[in-house]
Amino acid sequence: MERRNFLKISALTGVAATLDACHAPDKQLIRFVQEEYLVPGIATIKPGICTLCSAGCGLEVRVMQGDAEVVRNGQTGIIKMGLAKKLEGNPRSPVNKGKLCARGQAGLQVLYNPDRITHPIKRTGARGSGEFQEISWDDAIKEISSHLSTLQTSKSTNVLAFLARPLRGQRRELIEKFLKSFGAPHAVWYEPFDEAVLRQANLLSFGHAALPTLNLGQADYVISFGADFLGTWNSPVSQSIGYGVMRQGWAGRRAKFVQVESRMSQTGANADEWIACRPGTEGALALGIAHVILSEKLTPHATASRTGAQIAGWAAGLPEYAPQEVEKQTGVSATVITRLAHEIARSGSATAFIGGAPLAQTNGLFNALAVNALESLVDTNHETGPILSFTPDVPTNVAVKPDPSQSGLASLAALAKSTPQMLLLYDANPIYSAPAATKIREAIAKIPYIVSFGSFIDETSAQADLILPDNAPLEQWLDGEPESGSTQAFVSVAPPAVAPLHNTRPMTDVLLGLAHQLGGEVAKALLWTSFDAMLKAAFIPLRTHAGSINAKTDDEFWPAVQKDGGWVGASTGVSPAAQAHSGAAPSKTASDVKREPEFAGSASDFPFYFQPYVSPSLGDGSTANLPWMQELPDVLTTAMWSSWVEINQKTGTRLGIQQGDLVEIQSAQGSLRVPAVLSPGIAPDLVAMPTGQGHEDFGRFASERGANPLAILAPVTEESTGSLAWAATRVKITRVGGPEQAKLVLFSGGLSGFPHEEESR
Amino acid sequence: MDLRKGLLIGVGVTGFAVLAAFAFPTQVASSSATDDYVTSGVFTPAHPSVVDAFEDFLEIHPEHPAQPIAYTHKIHLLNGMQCVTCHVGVDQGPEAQIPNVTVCMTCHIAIDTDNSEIKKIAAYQARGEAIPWMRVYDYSDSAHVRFNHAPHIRAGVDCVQCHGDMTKQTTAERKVNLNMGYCVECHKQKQVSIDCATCHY
Amino acid sequence: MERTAEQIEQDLLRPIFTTSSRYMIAVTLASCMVLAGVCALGYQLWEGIGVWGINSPVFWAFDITNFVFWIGISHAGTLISAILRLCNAAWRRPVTRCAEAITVFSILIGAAVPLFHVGRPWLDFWMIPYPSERGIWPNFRSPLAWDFFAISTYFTGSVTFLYLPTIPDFAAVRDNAKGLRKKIYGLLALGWQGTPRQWQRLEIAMHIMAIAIVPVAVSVHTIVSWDFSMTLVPMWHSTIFGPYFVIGAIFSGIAALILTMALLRKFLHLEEYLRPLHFNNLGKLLLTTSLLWFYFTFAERLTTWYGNSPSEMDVFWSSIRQNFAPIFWTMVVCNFVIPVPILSVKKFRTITGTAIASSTIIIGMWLERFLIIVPALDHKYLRFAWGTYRPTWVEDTLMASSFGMMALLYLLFSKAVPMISIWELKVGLQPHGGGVITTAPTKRKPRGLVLEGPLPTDVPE
Amino acid sequence: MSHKWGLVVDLDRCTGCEACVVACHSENNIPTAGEDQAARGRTIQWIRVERTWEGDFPNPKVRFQPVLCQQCDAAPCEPVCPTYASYHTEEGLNGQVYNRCIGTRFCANACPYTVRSFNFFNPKWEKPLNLQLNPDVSVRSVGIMEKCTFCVQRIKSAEIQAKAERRELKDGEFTTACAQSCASKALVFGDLNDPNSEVARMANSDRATKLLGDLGTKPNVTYLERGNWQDGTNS
Repeated sequence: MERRNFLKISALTGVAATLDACHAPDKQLIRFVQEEYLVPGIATIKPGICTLCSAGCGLEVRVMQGDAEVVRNGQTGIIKMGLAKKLEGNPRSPVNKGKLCARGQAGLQVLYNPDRITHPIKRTGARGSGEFQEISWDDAIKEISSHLSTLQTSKSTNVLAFLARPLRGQRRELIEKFLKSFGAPHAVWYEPFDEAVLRQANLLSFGHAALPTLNLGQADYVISFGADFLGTWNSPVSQSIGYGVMRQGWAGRRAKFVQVESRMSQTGANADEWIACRPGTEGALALGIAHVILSEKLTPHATASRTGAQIAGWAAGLPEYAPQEVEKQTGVSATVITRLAHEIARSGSATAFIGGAPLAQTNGLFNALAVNALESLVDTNHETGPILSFTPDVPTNVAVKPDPSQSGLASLAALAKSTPQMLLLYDANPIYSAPAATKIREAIAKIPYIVSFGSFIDETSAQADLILPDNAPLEQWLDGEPESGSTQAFVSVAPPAVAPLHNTRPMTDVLLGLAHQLGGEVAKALLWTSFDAMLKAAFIPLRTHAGSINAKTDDEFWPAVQKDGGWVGASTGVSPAAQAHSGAAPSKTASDVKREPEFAGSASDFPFYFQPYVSPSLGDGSTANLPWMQELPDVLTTAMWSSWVEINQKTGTRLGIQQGDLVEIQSAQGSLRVPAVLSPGIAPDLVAMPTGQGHEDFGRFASERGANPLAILAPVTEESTGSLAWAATRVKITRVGGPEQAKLVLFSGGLSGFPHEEESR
Repeated sequence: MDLRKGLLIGVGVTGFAVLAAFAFPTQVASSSATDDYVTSGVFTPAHPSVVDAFEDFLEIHPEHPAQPIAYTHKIHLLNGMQCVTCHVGVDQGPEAQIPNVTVCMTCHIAIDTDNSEIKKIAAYQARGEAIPWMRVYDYSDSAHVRFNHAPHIRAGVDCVQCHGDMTKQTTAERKVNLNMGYCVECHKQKQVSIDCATCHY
Repeated sequence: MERTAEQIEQDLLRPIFTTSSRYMIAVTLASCMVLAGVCALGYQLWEGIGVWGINSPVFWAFDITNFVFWIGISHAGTLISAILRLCNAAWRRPVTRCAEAITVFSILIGAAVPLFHVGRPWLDFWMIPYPSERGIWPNFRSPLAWDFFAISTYFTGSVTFLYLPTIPDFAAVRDNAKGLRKKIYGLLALGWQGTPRQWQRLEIAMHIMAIAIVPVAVSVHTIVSWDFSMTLVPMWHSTIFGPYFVIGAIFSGIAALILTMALLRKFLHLEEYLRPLHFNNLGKLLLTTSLLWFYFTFAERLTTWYGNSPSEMDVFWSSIRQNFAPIFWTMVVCNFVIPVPILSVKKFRTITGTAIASSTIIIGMWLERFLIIVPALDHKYLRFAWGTYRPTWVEDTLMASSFGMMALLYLLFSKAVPMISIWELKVGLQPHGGGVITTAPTKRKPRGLVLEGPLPTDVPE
Repeated sequence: MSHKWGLVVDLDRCTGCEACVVACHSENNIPTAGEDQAARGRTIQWIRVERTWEGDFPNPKVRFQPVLCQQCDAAPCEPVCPTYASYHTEEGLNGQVYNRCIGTRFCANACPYTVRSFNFFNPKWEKPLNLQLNPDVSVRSVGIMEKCTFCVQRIKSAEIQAKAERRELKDGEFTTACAQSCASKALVFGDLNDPNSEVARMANSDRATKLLGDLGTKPNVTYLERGNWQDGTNS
């Protein structure tokens, strides 16, 4: 029987008639004239810059024409426009060489997030009540500029404060110029996991206040002290590329990779040898290894280097760090230490580096200096050049570098003390990510007038009086100057890949606009009409330098740079590798640096070390509102849509805690409740918890989900930089409920969620 | 009580229940259709209404959709214009551009300006609106067809074959019923693959 | 005490012409269950089968369990009555019709399940091989396609097999009824006059059907078992599934038959017709099948355990020792531990006894189908992808209402048709009745025709 | 030359970063299940990274293994489908014809790798998330089975391009979304019929194994086992 007839009959079954409810709503909407003309159905590739972490990977945005519902001059309608469909790595970027990580891929969902603020809004209800009303851009600009000019007239200092997530490149330049010319103090660059300690240490050891670039592809032996370099630390994509080469890149050669950490990270899970070491004693372990190498003269270079000079007793061969001594401190057996030393010395080219938790101890700087010392002792292969190096500066020095001594928390504390009249907020969310004990929430509440440039309502921008929503990264001019990950100098730039979806404006242009309205010093300092003009001015000087683009004229050069998505310097005369071991004389020796770790909370009341760790998908919580990231199973626990605490299996059985039970974690500062995940990959005296969840107010996907470990941290710091020692808190844990209360969602094992239970027969 | 009555009541109640089971979620559907994007399917909130679902399922297409402008393909073609002049991209990729108001006005800024239809177009442009052309040829989502114009044109398939002789039409009409049988027949004649994955993926 | 032809006719036609209040209550209850099922089904069709508890990797659960279960039940009637007819057991006469009715209705229910368990039921017609401009046909390599054809054949066969011997009784009703009912039954009776020629035709037809239906029935459940054994899934990929399923089917079928007969006896006052003898005999059959079933279950597990392939052992242990153990052992108790003692002792093989055994067996056999399907699926090869399964209210409702549907159909049927074949009983009345090959009154002696007693034309009216 | 598409997974390079998973979601319009459905075990992932623990503290060993449709030559999912929705394409892929799928879910049961996902409900994208949908790939609706297609849309467009330019496909001219995102190059995609292709060379490595190879499904995905560090023998 003909399908059509067969169905005609079924179609006539009356049901249809009763239910012709309505037709698709967007059929009535008007259609706007196209702004951009693309060949329909054919993808255009545009450059972009990834902003989901600080690595600064280059993007290729796949743009295709499609119908989008947009607002144009106050009217909703449909427009044919270029839409970003897929993000790939930019093959011309020396950092990520055409590759892109999971978080980077999800950048699309920042652009298309249903929770974006679509137009400027003004607070109507009480602060933090979340009651806002729409306001036109003109009124918004008028309001803010009037505030600023009144502040200008009152000639007192730090009336104006700017709080932002650490930026590099021209956006930072723009903000600092604005503040300087306005007569305001430096901006506060805050993120919970900042690398001030490592920068400080690298300045002392190598003369470079920057994160290292790791050329792992050349390594025969890699020993990493707590650095999750394949997941979240430094420049994960470039390091992963190197890791691949290190594993199977060369026929008949496969490096050994040793990870030292007390909670197995995704990186540690890939290690050939995983060594659990007492939290805060990583430096001692490094020196223990160095001791063996020095005392047994295992390498020809076992001499005093300027790096070693940071460590008291180095020249004398570190008598205090005999393996047996170190074993007592670290809990790593002397035989293992000696074996490692021998293996490292025997290998062709080895490297040692540090990152993550060991730096977030009260003795973080010491740990870093110690590992750096070991690094410069073992990383001395001259054919390949050192594994660890530093990305050379861009010749024209496009933007000001971050000041290493200026750590996030310290300057945040300073901001809290000096209550300014007005706060400009950009992409930073300290109310969520700073420990409650820092009382930053109260401090911000005191500030009379707060303007946020955020694209989303989060805990901090919910406090704002006025929100001028920024364009999504893909909708605006961006530039970047990656701190690490490239052995060549590299600056990236990208024009908007897609037209704005909503009635938003880029913070950069708004700031420049304000500068003009204010006039005077500020206008003089920022005479560009738009941000791309500023970028052009900054990039043009590069033309005369040897690099990836040779153009006769500036007019050829600038488009070429945009097309490539940046400019890569030809490897400069002084190889970055060489720089690593030269440099200015040490400003201060590490002898006066604290060597022993201290922990907040007594071991008797709080028997467990508490280690928050950066979630590979949610980062420090800034990507918790992306559904792809929420539903990405954590690769070790397979948990998704939730937060959890990792507890050693034996500890669990000792405390009567089973997989999925609800446990309470208590520190001196507070407590939180999360489901337990029992894991063999964590020390029995440690509990670890991923960051990113536990948002009060961060859109439909993140709000009221899980708990935030940062909230219960003690406000202890590494004193020389004042950065937060986030791994130096002690806690106690107690079972408070079963799986039904806990609601742990695991990818593996369906409803029950625990296949390994069934495995044990 | 009499059995027959009892049965009648039973049947009646059952029938009502069925209707209810279908009717109730439609409200949900129509409301959710506004803020969520959902795909095609049948008897599900996929469609804003069950009628849509049936039309999709039965491949019912408007024979001759009413266009906002009484555009005459005939005249333009007889004046020597080619299909690709307006339907850009048809020889490069999957889709053909449906001409935009600005495209029309490039010529009609000068030509035949006092024609009422042209005035309409001018008005659209003045308002900054595009012309809401109605689609004539399409596939429903649930057909899962990934059709690509370019290879067909390279293979020398004439536009007329699938779209009818436009020199005889004013606004486009769906002259050819592009069902699967039509595609398969031609693919067979031309010895092109009729593997499912050629079109469905 | 013996009943005369008139009494028989009265007794057996009574339910058709009078309706007791008890009957109405039963009908109402049954239709409520059905109604609930219809609502659940509508909800499921609208929202998608996500409203069930199935998930990845357990893509089949209650749905296919019900399917296999009901197709299994269907083996009561056709097989039994056909076999008993062929080997011409005199005691079968009162039993056959209710058995055949069970078959028809349970096939209906069983066949409905797969039609509605698919993700897009409105496309089920693609299972039918019909020419279309697409030039696509069903995939004849797929066990599901085999099911489709096997079951439709089985259904057609069973309906015919049920209908044929009912014709004379339709005629009987026709003769006793008036008005519309007379017309309807007239149509159903196909103008039956009880002429020798008609009797001859009827007997031949029934005989052919009886012979034809047995292999069909056996093949149907074998094919159903192939849905499982033709895959690579551990504990599905088994060579004994064919006979295992068929035995299980007959097992549950007989149980269902005994239970129904017990109920009919009670409600329709058929004490005189369904006598302890019948239950005793059927009880023996049940015992045999129970033992056979146990043998197969044991054999299957033993070979798995002995073969000790890791992936199969995962399923093995999960079903007998871990999360499915309670269900498994309940099944063993229901299908073996309880019935066997009851049925093997003559003293217990009473109507009550057999009824009790049957009811536990019906539960047990449902669980058996469930245990074949779910543990295997949620312990498929890769441990990382293991899952678990919990049914939702929708599945529970549908399962319950499938029983409700069975009850309703049966009740309505008992209203329309004498549940015991009147004419066959009359035949049984003959003094020298009981399995004698008699001569038909016509000249032509029908070949190979087995018929007890002389033709009813001789019966004094 | 007819193609035979294959993928090699180097378990020694795989870091378990799951970039492939998100890349696949983005490329293939894979819906987000949401917390409740995820808790019911109904997330759709065409490629997943399996994690297995061995040993106990202080020496736990972890093994990451990306699992996707193995595109078997003798695929258990194909014969069982009553409507030919799951079938073998001319280029040896396990095709899944969405519009032909009636959702018996038999293929998913038959697949020993559990890599087929079912649309239990109609997928939803809260506007404007629907703008991220890739127009080159079908959006599947309720009741349809789906699985990894080896990014057939990329294969097709590459082939069409090559045909337009009257040339053969070049190795590495295009790749699947997962392989393209993989930073450590653990995933390599290509044509196994081309002996010089990288994937063909890697598939012949002495570390090569097949997942559940003993089932005889003849997968076109090859896994390379982890290597070891020979103490001192390297460099």
